[in-house]
Amino acid sequence: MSITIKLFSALREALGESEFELDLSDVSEASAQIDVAAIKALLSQRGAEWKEALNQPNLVHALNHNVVFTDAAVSEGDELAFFPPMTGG
Amino acid sequence: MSITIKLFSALREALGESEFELDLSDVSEASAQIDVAAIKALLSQRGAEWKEALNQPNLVHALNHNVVFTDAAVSEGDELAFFPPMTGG
Amino acid sequence: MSVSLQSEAIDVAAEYAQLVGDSPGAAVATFTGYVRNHSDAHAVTELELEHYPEMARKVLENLGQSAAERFGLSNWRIVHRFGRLAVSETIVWVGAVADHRGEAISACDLMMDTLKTDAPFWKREQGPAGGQWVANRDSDTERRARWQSGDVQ
Amino acid sequence: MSVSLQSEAIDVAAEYAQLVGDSPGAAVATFTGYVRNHSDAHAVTELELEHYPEMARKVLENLGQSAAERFGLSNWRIVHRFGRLAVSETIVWVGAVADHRGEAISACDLMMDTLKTDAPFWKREQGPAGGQWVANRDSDTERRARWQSGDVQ
Repeated sequence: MSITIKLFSALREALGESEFELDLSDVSEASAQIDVAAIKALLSQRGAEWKEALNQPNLVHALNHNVVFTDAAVSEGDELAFFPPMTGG
Repeated sequence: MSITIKLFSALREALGESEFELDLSDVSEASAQIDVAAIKALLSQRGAEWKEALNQPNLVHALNHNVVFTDAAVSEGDELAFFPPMTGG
Repeated sequence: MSVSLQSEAIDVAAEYAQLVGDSPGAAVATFTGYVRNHSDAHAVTELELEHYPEMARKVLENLGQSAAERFGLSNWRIVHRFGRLAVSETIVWVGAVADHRGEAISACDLMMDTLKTDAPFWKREQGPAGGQWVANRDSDTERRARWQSGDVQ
Repeated sequence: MSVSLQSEAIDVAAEYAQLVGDSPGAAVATFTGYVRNHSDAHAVTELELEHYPEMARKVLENLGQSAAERFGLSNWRIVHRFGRLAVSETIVWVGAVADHRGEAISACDLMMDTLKTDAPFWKREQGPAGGQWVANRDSDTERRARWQSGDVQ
């Protein structure tokens, strides 16, 4: 199982990536259901910047273009985006 | 002493006049101060239509382009207008 | 910061361009009112707008200035027509320029609400059964009262 | 009843004409946002707008439809830019057509408030000291909350 991760704005800049595929084969064998919190934990292992960026208090998570809480379940092929609060308009 | 009377909308139509000078020489000699109520009373003597039109509950009185109550004092050269509630915009 | 009373149709694009100018503020709100082809109960084929010119100009200038002070507008404009108006023609246009969107939008809202109840214009609708003066609406009086009661900031 | 995400400047007059069409409703409200030459504390020389295209389109379409249902709009339009914007350029334009003025004005107000907090756009201001991401404002979150609390009808 794999999903697409997208990063925007200050997060994209801080982490130097805007979009990548995340392979979840190992994790999905171990647990029946994977949620957004699990993905955050997994990505936080990539280093201190990742841990800090993904655990800032105002972080927004959008799963398939809908803002969700960290308990939202993630499925094969999903698009999960992380970004700071919106400032358009 | 004389003032200008203006009538608008349904009032103008009902009374067949839009603007005229009203001579108040007789009245102004008799009383120290003339107010809008006194002018209404005077004009109401012109006939049943006048009495009815000038005593409808929603009548608006504007003295020199400001909406006033009937106790507003009237002076030489003033412009006093009567009309129904406004319906512009 | 001006008022126009006119019999000609309102050129909305020209009014907007003039309101905003070369260096716009951050936020511009506008409202345009048009002649409807129906009233509450009947068809309308034409509208006639009577007005009291000197008083109308004074009232509209005062209410533009009040809105400017209350909402810190950098520019505003009120255009109101009089005379005979066909269905779908413009009746009124207001525009407000401010530093923030809430102020610009509220200023338009205030100008329209106040204009409806305080500016000396009277509509006469022409329909299949002849002409008829439009009665004022309680809802307009209520909307007007919001601005005094503190319901709206 | 449509959304445009575009890098080109917004042609306000063309947008207005298309929104209103040949037989306008009675009431048309619009709002335009421009790039300011200053932020809270410093000068701004250029703005860069990053966005999340697929999600932005979906969010804006949903909020236009919500406003249309809530206020009975006969037409609405939301235009939002992305990319590099110079000072005084347009950023956003919303328009609403309704039968009564209160509905048209409230719909613009709602669309702007919701757009600010819910649509995935991020502003980066370029100034004398370099680029800086704009922080979101508590006042925007508060304005957004009005529409749920029943403070606004």
